Amino acid sequence: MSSVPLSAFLVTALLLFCMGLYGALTKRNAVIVLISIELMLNAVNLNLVAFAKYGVGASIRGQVFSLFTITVAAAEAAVGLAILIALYRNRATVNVDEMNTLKK
Amino acid sequence: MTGELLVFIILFLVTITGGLLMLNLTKVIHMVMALVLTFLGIAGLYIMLSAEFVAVVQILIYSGAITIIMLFGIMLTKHTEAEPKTGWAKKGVVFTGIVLFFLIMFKGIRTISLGPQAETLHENNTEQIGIMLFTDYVIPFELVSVVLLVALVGAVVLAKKDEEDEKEGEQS
Amino acid sequence: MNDSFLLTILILSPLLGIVLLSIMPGDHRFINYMGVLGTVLPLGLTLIVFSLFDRSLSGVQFKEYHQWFELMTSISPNEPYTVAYDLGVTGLSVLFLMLASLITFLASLTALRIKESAKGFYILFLLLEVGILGVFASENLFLFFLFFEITLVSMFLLVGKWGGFNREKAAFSFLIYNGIGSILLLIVIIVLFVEMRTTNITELTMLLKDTDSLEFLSGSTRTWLFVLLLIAFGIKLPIVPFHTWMVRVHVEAPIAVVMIHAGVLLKIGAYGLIRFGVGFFPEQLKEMAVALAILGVINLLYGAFIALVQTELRSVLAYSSISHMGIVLLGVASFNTAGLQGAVFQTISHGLIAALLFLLVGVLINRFQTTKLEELGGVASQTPLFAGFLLAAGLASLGLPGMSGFISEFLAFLGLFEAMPVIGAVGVLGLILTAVYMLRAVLAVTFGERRTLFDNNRDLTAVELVPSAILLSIIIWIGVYPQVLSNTLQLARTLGIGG
Amino acid sequence: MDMDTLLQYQWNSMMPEFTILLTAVALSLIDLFMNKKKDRSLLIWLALAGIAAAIVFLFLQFDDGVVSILNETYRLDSFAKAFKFLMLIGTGFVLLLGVPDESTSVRGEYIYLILTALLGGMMMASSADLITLFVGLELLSLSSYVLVGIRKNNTLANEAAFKYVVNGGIATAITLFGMSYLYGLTGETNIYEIQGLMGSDVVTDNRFLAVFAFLMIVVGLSFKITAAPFHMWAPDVYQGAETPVTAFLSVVSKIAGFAIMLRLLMVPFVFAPGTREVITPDGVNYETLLVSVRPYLVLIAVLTILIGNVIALRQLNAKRLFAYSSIAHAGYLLVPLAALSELVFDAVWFYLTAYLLMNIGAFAVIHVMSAEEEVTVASFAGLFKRSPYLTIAMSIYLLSLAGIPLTAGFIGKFEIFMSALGTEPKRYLLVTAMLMGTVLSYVYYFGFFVQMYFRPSKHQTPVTISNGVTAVLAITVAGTVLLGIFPSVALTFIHDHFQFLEIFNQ
Amino acid sequence: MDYVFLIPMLPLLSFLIILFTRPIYKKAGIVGTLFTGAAFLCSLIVLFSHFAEGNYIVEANWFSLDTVIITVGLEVNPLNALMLVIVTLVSFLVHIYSMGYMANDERYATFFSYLGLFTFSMTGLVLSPNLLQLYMFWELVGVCSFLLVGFYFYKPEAKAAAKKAFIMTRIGDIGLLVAIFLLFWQTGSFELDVIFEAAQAGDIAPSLITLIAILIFVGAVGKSGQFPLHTWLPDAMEGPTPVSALIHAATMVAAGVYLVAVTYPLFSVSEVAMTTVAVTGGFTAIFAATIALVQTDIKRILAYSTVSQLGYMMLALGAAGYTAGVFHLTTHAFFKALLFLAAGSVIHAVHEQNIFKMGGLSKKLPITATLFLIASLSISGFPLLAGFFSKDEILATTYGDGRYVLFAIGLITAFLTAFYMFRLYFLVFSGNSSTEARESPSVMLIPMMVLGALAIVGGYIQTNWFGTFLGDWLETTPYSITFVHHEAPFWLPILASVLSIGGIALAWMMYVRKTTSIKESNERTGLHELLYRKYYVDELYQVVFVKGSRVIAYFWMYVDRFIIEGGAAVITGAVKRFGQAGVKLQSGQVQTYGTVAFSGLVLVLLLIAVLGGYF
Repeated sequence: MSSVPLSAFLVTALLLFCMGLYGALTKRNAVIVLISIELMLNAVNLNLVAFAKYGVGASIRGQVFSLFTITVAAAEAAVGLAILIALYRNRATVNVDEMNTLKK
Repeated sequence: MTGELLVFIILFLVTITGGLLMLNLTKVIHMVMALVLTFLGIAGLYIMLSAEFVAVVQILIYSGAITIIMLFGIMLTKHTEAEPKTGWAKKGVVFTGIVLFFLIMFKGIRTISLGPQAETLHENNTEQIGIMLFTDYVIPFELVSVVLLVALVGAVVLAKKDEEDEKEGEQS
Repeated sequence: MNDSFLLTILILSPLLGIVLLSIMPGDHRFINYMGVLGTVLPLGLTLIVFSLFDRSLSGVQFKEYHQWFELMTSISPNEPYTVAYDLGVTGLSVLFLMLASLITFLASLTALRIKESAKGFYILFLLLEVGILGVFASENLFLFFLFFEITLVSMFLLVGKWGGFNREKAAFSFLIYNGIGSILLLIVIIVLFVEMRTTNITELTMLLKDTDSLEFLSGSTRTWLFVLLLIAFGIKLPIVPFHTWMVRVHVEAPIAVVMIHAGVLLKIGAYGLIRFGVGFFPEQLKEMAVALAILGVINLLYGAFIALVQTELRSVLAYSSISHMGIVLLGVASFNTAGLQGAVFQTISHGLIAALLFLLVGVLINRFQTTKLEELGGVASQTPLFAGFLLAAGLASLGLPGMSGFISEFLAFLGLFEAMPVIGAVGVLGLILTAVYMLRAVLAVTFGERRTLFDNNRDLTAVELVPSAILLSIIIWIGVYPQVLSNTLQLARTLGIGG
Repeated sequence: MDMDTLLQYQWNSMMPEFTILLTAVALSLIDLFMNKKKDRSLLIWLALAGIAAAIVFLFLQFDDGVVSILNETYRLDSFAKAFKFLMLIGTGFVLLLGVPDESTSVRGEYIYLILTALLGGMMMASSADLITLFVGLELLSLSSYVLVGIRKNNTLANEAAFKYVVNGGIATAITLFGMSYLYGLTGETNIYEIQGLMGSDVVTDNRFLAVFAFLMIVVGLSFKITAAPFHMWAPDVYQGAETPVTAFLSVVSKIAGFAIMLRLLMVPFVFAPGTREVITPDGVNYETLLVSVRPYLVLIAVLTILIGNVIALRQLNAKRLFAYSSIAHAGYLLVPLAALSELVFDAVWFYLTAYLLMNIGAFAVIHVMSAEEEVTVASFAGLFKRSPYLTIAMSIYLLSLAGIPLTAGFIGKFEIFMSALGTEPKRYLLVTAMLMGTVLSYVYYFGFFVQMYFRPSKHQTPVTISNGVTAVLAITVAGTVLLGIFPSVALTFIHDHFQFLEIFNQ
Repeated sequence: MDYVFLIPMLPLLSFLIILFTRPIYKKAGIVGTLFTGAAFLCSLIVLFSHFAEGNYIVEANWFSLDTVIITVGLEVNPLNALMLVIVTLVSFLVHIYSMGYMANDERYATFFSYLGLFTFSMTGLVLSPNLLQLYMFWELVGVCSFLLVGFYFYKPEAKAAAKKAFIMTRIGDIGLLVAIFLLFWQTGSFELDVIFEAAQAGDIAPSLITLIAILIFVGAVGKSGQFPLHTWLPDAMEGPTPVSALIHAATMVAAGVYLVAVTYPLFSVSEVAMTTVAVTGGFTAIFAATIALVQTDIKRILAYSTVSQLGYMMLALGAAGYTAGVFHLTTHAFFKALLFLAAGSVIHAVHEQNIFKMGGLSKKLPITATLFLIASLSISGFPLLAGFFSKDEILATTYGDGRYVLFAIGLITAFLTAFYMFRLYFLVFSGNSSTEARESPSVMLIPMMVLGALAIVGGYIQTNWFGTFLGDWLETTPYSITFVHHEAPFWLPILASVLSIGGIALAWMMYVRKTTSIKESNERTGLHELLYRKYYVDELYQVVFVKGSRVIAYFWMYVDRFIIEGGAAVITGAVKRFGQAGVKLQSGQVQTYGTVAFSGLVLVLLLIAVLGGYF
């Protein structure tokens, strides 16, 4: 029996998730917004891996799931950044606040 | 205090510090670097959770690939620019919401215990994953390749500078 | 089950006109005449239906039944909800059919004046007729609703394109209010459908009468359904305070459309209230009779009082319609043979009278370019025939004996006095007010000093005279020999009430 | 697992997916090696051929019964088929919209990204495993992000794509977070396994966590189906994207979202414990999770209907207006779910069919109009004088969207009303919201009529319509009217081929 | 008697023929006269056959109301046989007269068609055996009156008068209508005999009968111009004078009296109703007479006189004097029609209606003057003329019924009547003439002569000296009415004669001898002004009812505009506001979107946690 309980990992993940979310919702730099989202996905992964070890009928599935998540997250980061670069090329800004021409 | 717990606390602190630094630093580059810390901390936690393979992948992809991509992103855009300040009101709303969310979830997981831990995870961890991937999860595995293809194509299409570079109309 | 396809043919007969019109080039000089011809066919067919209608039989005639579609739930696929294409007429609906095709025909004549996009106008006009005929020939709530919505759309376009200065606002008012009404109606239909698994009107009437059905629809649900129906048709009728749209439409819409609107469309409200309100929920109606009667009196007096101070003839007539529809409510509320019969008579009678009045208003606009009362006066000297008709129509409207308005008001109040004498006593004040505002308006146009402004105006032309004369003679015919209506109506049989 | 085991699975059940995948890959290769200057319309026809082939394969599977392979990660049941069918048709229309004419061109990437997005959607419909589901979802999402931003020189498109990525990313993260708890509480990723485990003591003890997990998953999916308050990205993205892409997002993507939402609601959570205790003869028990969260689903549905319709009233840009309109329609579609009606599958499927036809049609009209200028509501002024047939088509879509009888939209709405009123107790709140929403929607839908028929036009020339769009218009108009007049075509089709209840079979 | 139906049909035919045949436009008078004359002949025959055959009734189904069959029919009984003769006779005479009087009017034919319609309606009214039918014709005569009053439609006064006539009578009609409703639900029938049977069998509660009777009387008040609904009748003089003679003197206005007489069995069971009738009648009689004292318009004086005389009849009916009332109705028809026709003749000659601008016309218009004198004497109750007998009968009845106050009022009214009639006569005909005038053509004079003869001899059908033919005959009515015939006290005829002659004498002194110098017409003060202004009743009505209803109307109009439409506007505004707020929230900021979405999630989580008992 491990001396570190499941909930410790879960709380860590929750904290990371919250920080990621906070970053995604408040940071002005678009790159940071994207990377905050990655942080949230990391929190998910941590959850999955923790559950894989300590969860009900613990199994390797959680780890597999997290691998998929990581892969997809990477893809998402790439696409997000590509979009950002295209945007930057046209607008010369990465400030999220200035991306508000679409509203009416 | 067992050694395991000590390791956990250190990793926990590394992880959270990285996150907090990311949120509070002003320079964009520094933020990304702070996050590397977090990613590494998480990798450490994975090892604690008998997920060696995932930990390695984590270091490779996050601390490696994604961070590099992001740094490229920052370099390609205005990298010197410091993060502008966000209005307090907005921050306040977001912060309150997140605190509430945290509290609600925290209560649910604070004392959670779901049964005995899996003992065999660390044995041939990579093999187990491999077997799983090629039995149950063949379809998503293959599908992920399509996802990556799409990401590849997308990134190329979007980020590449067109030769003809004809500016389309501003209107949709 | 199927006697013939007569009703289908009747309902779809205006489509022939639509098709012919759409293949005619838009600038053809016979477009308007084609449009009028398009309404002749349905009129003829209605006359056939009307004369073939066997007045000695009870129940629904010319029944047509085809299963249309079934709605199956995945959970219990063996109990489908069946929607049928289900036509038929009762004594009540055959009268309304007659009214509808007659007034549509006459209105199409007045539309001969329309120059701008006449083709589109007549196409929509005929579409409107499809809707109206369908509403009255439906033996099925689903179909009823379908045709109801057709009238909604075509009216919106007719008012919005060919109306007066504020036409778009009027069109939207119409749309919103009637849209609300139609959806409330839809809700009622669906509740009945899911509970009773049928939308056939006669079947529903029977089922709802059966006390066993209480287990499907509790008393309070029925009350709610009745209230919804009341609002749905109350908007159409209209019941105060849901009337503002109707005043706008009366004032803004082109005359041919107002004729149909005042003459037939508002009557859908009365028809629905009588056929469904009375037919489906007699107990609820009885419970709420007093409230309904009070609403009726409010309508009657409210409309009358406001009509008293309007300065524009069309507004007067609009509020007059509200007032007259109050009498329909009173008749329904009294819930006895006299009252209900009065309500039906009033509906039909007002349909004819309102159509006549608006026909004449159309002439007025054509000749004098105004309907403002203070700008008119003394037209009797130049256009005596017109003035005579206007006066006659006004007198009919205020319920002069010998004209249809009298017998309907008489019956409605007769019924009301049995059920609720006190409300009746308040209500009769409305009859005095009707006389006051009607005479005020009509005399302001016809009597008094002649305005030299309008010299050399032609009296009624043949194309105006004929419809006016037809309408007036029917009004008088009904007034002198009301049995012509009650014979066909067979109210007790139609609604299954009164023994 | 060796090759034999691998081959013993009924891989043919994935034929439609394989077809789409192969077509997409083939197209990407052809595009790569094709002369840059060459017209890409050939690719569209190839893609359409692929879709046609996929539809044929799908048809061949129609009466197969439930097939599930690879330990239930992939599942082909009637439910999946029904929704795949719609997605294939919808994508076909979207591709047709993109067929270029003399003056326009099309990018190769556009074509195969649409196909990959479709593939993602189809996988979602068929997935019985959270991982498959997630990967499918992401395939759809990523393809859509790229599609939205594909006009990379258009700032609006860039911005739209970026917004989409950020919001989509957050939504994905939240969904995943929820899924991670779901996995944690059951130790399974297969939703049918999860269903069985939901009654366990662990879940009962942590039932709130299960509810939260559920809600977080719902949030992610609400984002896909543009339900309030997770809808706000939609107007911006719809406006910024190319019109065919908008059509894709508002139709195919939404269908996929509803497919997965229905499956998740009905399968894993159907027996899960809810928050409230109920006393049963067997002792204290819990009401089911669905019953517990129903009020919140109702809330979401009501908000979606009202917000969509109310804000649509204020829109001037046609695409934005239709974005809000499609939000409102998502609200209508949520009604049967929130009512937990027994009509839920039938009502949602039929309404999606109707919605597909009328919404694609409407976007097709906007698409042709957008050749000239930014399409505002006022751009429709006098359209009847310019292009009468186009106007009549648009009128039919509008009537259908407004739910006027004789159109498919009416029958759909009728079923939705039935679903809300056919339950016990009757869902009056939902009905009231539908009522208000419908009446409000009359205002802006009929506002188009005012423009098209009543107002004078700025231009005199007819709108030019490409052949592909003409085909779309013809088919959607015919479909809208046909399903309005003879709904039994679709209704018996569902009945004969789609036993939605299969979704519950293990 | 099966040709009774011809009596209404002939005038109807005349109406229709004139209405639809423009070619014979100029012959309209002749057509109308012929048809009406034929109707008159029929009436006479009917009257005489009634002596031989008794009552007659024929009915046909008209309309079915569930199980109740509503019929239409024709009934002849003494009362309506008499009325028929009066109506057709006066109508016939007026037709003849009008051929002269209206000869130069461009709407000559229209006029005759209206007359035909009126005659049809009036005879139909009289012949009705049931209340519904009666009511229908009752309204129809009202319309004819309206049309004829407004015949000179281009005159604003005529327009106003027509409107007033219609509306005021309609107010009364509503009373009648309500009475009919109540009766129907009490007895299940509109048939008069069924109703009377029920009433007298005590099937209807006494209080209800009183109410019904009073409501019927309200109808009569409206039609007969009784106080307080009298104001329309003087204004109705805007119509052509023959119309005034026919409708507003002899026939239609008497319909109110007729109505009370027809429904007498109802009244006779209710003392309260009887008293109401008597008091209203008595009051109206003196009230109108006082107004007539100071009016200057020849026709208005006659109009107020009519009101007063109708009040007399009501007084008689209310005092149980069925015969007396009907008798006075008959004689009044003759002399008042004559008065109007003669006045018409004067107006025709001088084109002037103000009596102070006339004078000395007896020389220019000798025949007219003579006939006018006869009629004046008759109405004043000059001994041995028609009015004398009928008025005596009324006074006797009132006295005999013990209504002494009303009796006194009757006496005073008789005196006043004599005075104002002769004030009129002397001012118009005596003295020296200054105006040009020619005697009317014989087509106008002959009908007047006929009426003159009747005004002289008409009273002899009911006298205490020769026999009470009328009373005896009326008693053969099918309904059981208690006929009370009071023998007049011997002094009554003498007193009445004295008062009548006294009135004439006073008028003679004031206006011919001018012994008492009263200057009229310019400065009026006090009582005189009050009377001249007709007790300000019109002004009062103007303020209370016309203004009052307009105030209510405006109130509702503002409710309509501001509350109802405003309410709708508030709702639309609210929706717009919400839309605006939504648009504002849609700021284009991607993070706002995320925040809103996330807040939504948190809110739901919070709700479920709090409501579910998580915390």
